[in-house]
Amino acid sequence: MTASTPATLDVEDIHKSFGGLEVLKGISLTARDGDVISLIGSSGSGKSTFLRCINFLETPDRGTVRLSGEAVQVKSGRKGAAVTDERQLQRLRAKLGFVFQSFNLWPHMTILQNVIEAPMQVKGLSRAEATEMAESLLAKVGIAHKRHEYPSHMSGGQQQRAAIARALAMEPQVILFDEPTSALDPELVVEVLGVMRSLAEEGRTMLIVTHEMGFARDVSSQVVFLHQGRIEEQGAPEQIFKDPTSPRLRQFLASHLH
Amino acid sequence: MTASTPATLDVEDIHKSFGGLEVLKGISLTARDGDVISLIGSSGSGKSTFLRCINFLETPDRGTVRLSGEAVQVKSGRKGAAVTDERQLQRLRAKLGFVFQSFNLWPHMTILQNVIEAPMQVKGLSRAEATEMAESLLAKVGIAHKRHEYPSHMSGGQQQRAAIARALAMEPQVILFDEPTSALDPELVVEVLGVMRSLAEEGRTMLIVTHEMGFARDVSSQVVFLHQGRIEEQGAPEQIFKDPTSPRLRQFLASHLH
Amino acid sequence: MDFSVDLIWRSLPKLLSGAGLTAELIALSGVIGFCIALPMAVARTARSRLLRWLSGGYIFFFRGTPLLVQIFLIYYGLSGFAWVRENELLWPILREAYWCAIIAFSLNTSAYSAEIFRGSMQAVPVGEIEAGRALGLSRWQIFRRILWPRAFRMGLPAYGNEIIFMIKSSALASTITLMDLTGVARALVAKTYKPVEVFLAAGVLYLILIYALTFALRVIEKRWDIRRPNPPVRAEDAGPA
Amino acid sequence: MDLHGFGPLLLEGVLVTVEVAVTACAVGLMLGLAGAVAKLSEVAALRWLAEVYTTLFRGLPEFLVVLIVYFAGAAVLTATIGGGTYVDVPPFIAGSLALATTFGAYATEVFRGAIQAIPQGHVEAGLALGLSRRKIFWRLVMPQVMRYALPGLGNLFLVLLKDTALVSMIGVSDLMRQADIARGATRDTFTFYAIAAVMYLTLTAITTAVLARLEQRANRGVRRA
Amino acid sequence: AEKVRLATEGAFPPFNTIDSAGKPQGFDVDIGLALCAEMKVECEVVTQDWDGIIPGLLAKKYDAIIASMSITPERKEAVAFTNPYYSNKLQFVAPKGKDFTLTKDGLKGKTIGAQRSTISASWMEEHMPGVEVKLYGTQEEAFLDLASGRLDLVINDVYVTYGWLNSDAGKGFEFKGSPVYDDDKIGIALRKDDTALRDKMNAALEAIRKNGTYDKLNAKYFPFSIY
Ligand SMILES: Nc1ncnc2c1ncn2[C@@H]1O[C@H](COP(=O)(O)OP(=O)(O)OP(=O)(O)O)[C@@H](O)[C@H]1O
Ligand SMILES: Nc1ncnc2c1ncn2[C@@H]1O[C@H](COP(=O)(O)OP(=O)(O)OP(=O)(O)O)[C@@H](O)[C@H]1O
Ligand SMILES: [Mg+2]
Ligand SMILES: [Mg+2]
Repeated sequence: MTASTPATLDVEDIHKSFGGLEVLKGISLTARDGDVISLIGSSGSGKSTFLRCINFLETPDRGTVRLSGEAVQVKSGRKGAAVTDERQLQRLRAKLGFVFQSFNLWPHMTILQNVIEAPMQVKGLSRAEATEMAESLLAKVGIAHKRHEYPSHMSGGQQQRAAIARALAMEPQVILFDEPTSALDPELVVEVLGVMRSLAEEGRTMLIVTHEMGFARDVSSQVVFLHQGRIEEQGAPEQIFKDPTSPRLRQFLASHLH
Repeated sequence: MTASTPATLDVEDIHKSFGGLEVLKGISLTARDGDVISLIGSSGSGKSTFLRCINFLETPDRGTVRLSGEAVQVKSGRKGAAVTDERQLQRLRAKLGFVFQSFNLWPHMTILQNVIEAPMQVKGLSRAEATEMAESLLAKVGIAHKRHEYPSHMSGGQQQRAAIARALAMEPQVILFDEPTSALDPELVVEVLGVMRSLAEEGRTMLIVTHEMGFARDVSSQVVFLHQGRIEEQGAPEQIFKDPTSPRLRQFLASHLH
Repeated sequence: MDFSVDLIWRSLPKLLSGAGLTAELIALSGVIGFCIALPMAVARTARSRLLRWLSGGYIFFFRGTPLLVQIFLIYYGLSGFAWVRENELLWPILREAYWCAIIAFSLNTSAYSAEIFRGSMQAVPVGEIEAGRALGLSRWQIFRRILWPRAFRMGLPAYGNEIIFMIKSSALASTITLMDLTGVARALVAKTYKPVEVFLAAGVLYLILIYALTFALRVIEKRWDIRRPNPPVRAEDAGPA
Repeated sequence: MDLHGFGPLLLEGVLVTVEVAVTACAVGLMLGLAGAVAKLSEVAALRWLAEVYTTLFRGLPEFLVVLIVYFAGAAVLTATIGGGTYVDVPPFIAGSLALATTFGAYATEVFRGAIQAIPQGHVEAGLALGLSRRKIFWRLVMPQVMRYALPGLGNLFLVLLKDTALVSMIGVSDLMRQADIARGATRDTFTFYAIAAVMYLTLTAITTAVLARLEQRANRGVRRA
Repeated sequence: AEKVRLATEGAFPPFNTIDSAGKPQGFDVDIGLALCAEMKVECEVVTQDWDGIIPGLLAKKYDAIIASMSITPERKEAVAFTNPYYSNKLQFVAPKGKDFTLTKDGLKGKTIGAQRSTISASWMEEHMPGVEVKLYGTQEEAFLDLASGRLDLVINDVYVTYGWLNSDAGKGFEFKGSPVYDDDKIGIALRKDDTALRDKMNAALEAIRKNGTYDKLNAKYFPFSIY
């Protein structure tokens, strides 16, 4: 997290509107190798939209996303912005892991198949290679014994851990998490947070949207507070949680810490 | 709540099993005129089943339900217990209001039509009489202006208040509530609890399954704690909440009061 | 073969008279079919195993065989039995191709409709039924005022499709001498030897008939849409037809 | 029962009926899939084309479609690809094609609904992993489409099975026509139509059983409510 | 040489039927095959619904129709015919013991059956307008309805009716009156531009008349000459 580390992910001045509603009003963020950045903010502040703009699940209206120096090419058309080079985008996405709130495992494939799909199809790994890697990842997140189950036969926490393994299988440079625990029952939250914590300790670069303030405080190298489509405050977790400057952030923390 | 008041609702030794699972293991309860009894207990303890047995939405395997001294006739058959006199049951049900967790308003009728349906069909009131009464009830629960709306256009809290008006329109001797607020967003809970509170103050006889401990403490004349199909403890709210005897109840309260 | 647009125009008046008979056949068998479908659907969900079994068999037969076979069985098949021809009640009806078509269409559509209504009755949330029970409504009142009106509205789109299917299959009436739209078209082909033109013209009329019905159904569905903001009609007259 | 030696003929008819149904179904599935993709396409012309197709063929009696394809098909083919020589459309092909066209129009709607029923998140998960749109369609969407579409397609197939009776009008020797021939030769109307009915019922029952198996397979990994 | 495809209907015994092996049979078919043998061309006989039989010829589904088709001015507008290969009459048939006045007025209120697109049907339309005629896809169906009592009379080719009267089903029925039309010439229909085939067929017909083949076939079906 020193200035000398090259910026792994560099997001600059992202704008995004839906219809008339301007959801993101210019957001910039830099994540260096090993950074764990937590995004917090009240519902509707644009956290998910920002995350989805980073890997172009939403195309930003304006702004650049650069991964290891390479920027995604965007042109503005009549119907809004569009990506010019679909292949370049696929290549970038392959390097950006994404973990969804609702897991989004593919229900017609077993857990193992879910995990090996992208390495085989995108990276061209052989089935044996992909399976070997997948099994070690599944072991790591603690569900190796479930690899031949279908997602619907697993608990939410297990499904989310499988989704994390699926993202890891692409050996991404940065992993984006969008409220990975908020669809889970309280008991199951713990297991997923545990997996994420160990990823952070390994030194993975992560961007996490979360409502779990305790987790954000413990794990992050940096906390970003979004408010109405802008970064309202940003800093080290000690500063953000102990000594917030903005009255908005203070109010937000008051209602989220008990 | 003195012993001299006649028992309005008298439930004796209710047993109920589903398949092999014995959900109710002999529950007895007496509600006198003006009693407000809260039923609390953890999930799966049989609260809903007990309430549904009282008005025979589930037929109890054993036990009697007496309303103002009249008992529902049940015979045991090959396929389990069955009510012998369908008409007597209808008559009793008409005197027992029931408010569901999920409102169960009829979506093809306006709110007014929902409320006047049973008084017209069961009690034989004229449309004009029923409408007059319905309008005053809807005013009482604060949704008179919504009477020509369909349920799907109203918020959950408004729907639940309409459901309460629908139950009240039959002028029931006892009203049974099954977690009437647990399907509502936190802001909406308040409106429904408000309506229920004013009913309690009017001196209505009510039996309430609820997870709202604060409300139970304020409103009830008696609190019953169910555990694994049995009454584990029962008493005045002060005693139950301040000075619980059973360790089970103590544990339950610890996790439900914050 | 050269294509004659002129012929299409000249055939239209005759085809229109055939379309009249087609409409009549559908209307009548639609009503009769509906009246059979309702008790059939109820019987499918009845407690009595015998009722369930009987209605199940009925539905299986009429959904499992081609309408063409059913028409021939009723029209040519039954008339092959002397006792049918000698029966003073049956024969006056069964000797008429018109009534045979009505019977075949009614039975056929009733089987399909019964399945639709059974499905939509089972889709009514059980809580709405329980709410009725808890208020002391009788089983019949619950059926008439809650279960059926709800089920009918839910089943309406599928039922509308069924009526459209019926319009299309009514073309088979022409196989038993009826001069419906297709019957007239076939007679015209017999004179002109120009099947493409005549059948195209008939096809256009079928399309018009079907889209008129589709439009009417949309209007009804809208009228009954329980999500609409403010009812333009008082809902007590929105019961099933 | 005395079949006057027409038993084998009827069985042959059953075979033809199945052949027509399977051919029409196979072609119709392709038409339906193409139609659904067109309907969901970003190209307005494709959407419009698919709309005209479904509107037309869901509104025309199958009966007329069969006759029109049979009579107009050869003329159109001769005029377009024949280059002067006559191109015939054999009855079997014309009949199967006509039924396939109708089947395809309905299948278009079934497929469209099924594709739209798949949670967008499953597609997004694929995108996020860098899978191409083609791969997402064939490997993630299609396998699930079958699960959502099978009940609807099953119904269509049952309807198709019975509509095959219509090809008897253009001289295809299917079950219905064989029953007709046998009836004509033996003058035993009721027996032969009743036998035909039983055979159609048997086909329906077999189809239903096969469909149940297929649905079970398509639903592997999915918990049932 | 090229294969010639002959179409017949298959529901018009004894002229054309389909046997239990699914093969077309009958007088028409036999004549057709005899002609082909005489012309030394390979032939194939296909069956086709009566309603579509002329459209099918025009659409080149086959090259000739040999299906007891009457030569009429209306048909001549659409197709060409060979010389007649047999002659026919039209006659009413009805249950034994019932009497009818076979005139336009006498048949008012009666129901007459005829096969659609036949000379019988057009004769009724021309000579007895206003009498109710029911049209059937096949002659068989018209007879079925006569037997069931839905029809009072059927008008049809005499030889076919003759065959039916001699079968079990036709017991109890008889011809009524005398033939109403006796100049019904039956020919083979061809496309108008196909003159070569027509000339060959006419020559072949001439030949089998002369060499006795025709008479043999005639005798196989009828004890009297139908030429
Ligand atoms: N596809 C869309 N179309 C229209 N509006 C959208 C769309 N996606 C998001 N929005 C709107 O953008 C705003 C920000 O949404 P976003 O999901 O980014 O918020 P969030 O911070 O993730 O909230 P939460 O904590 O509830 O997930 C909201 O007002 C939302 O309604
Ligand atoms: N119709 C039924 N068939 C089978 N089991 C049932 C049925 N209804 C309830 N049960 C079972 O009976 C037990 C008690 O259920 P009940 O709904 O009465 O609990 P509860 O106390 O109301 O719980 P909650 O607070 O979650 O509503 C549960 O284990 C439940 O699974
Ligand atoms: Mg979000
Ligand atoms: Mg409950």
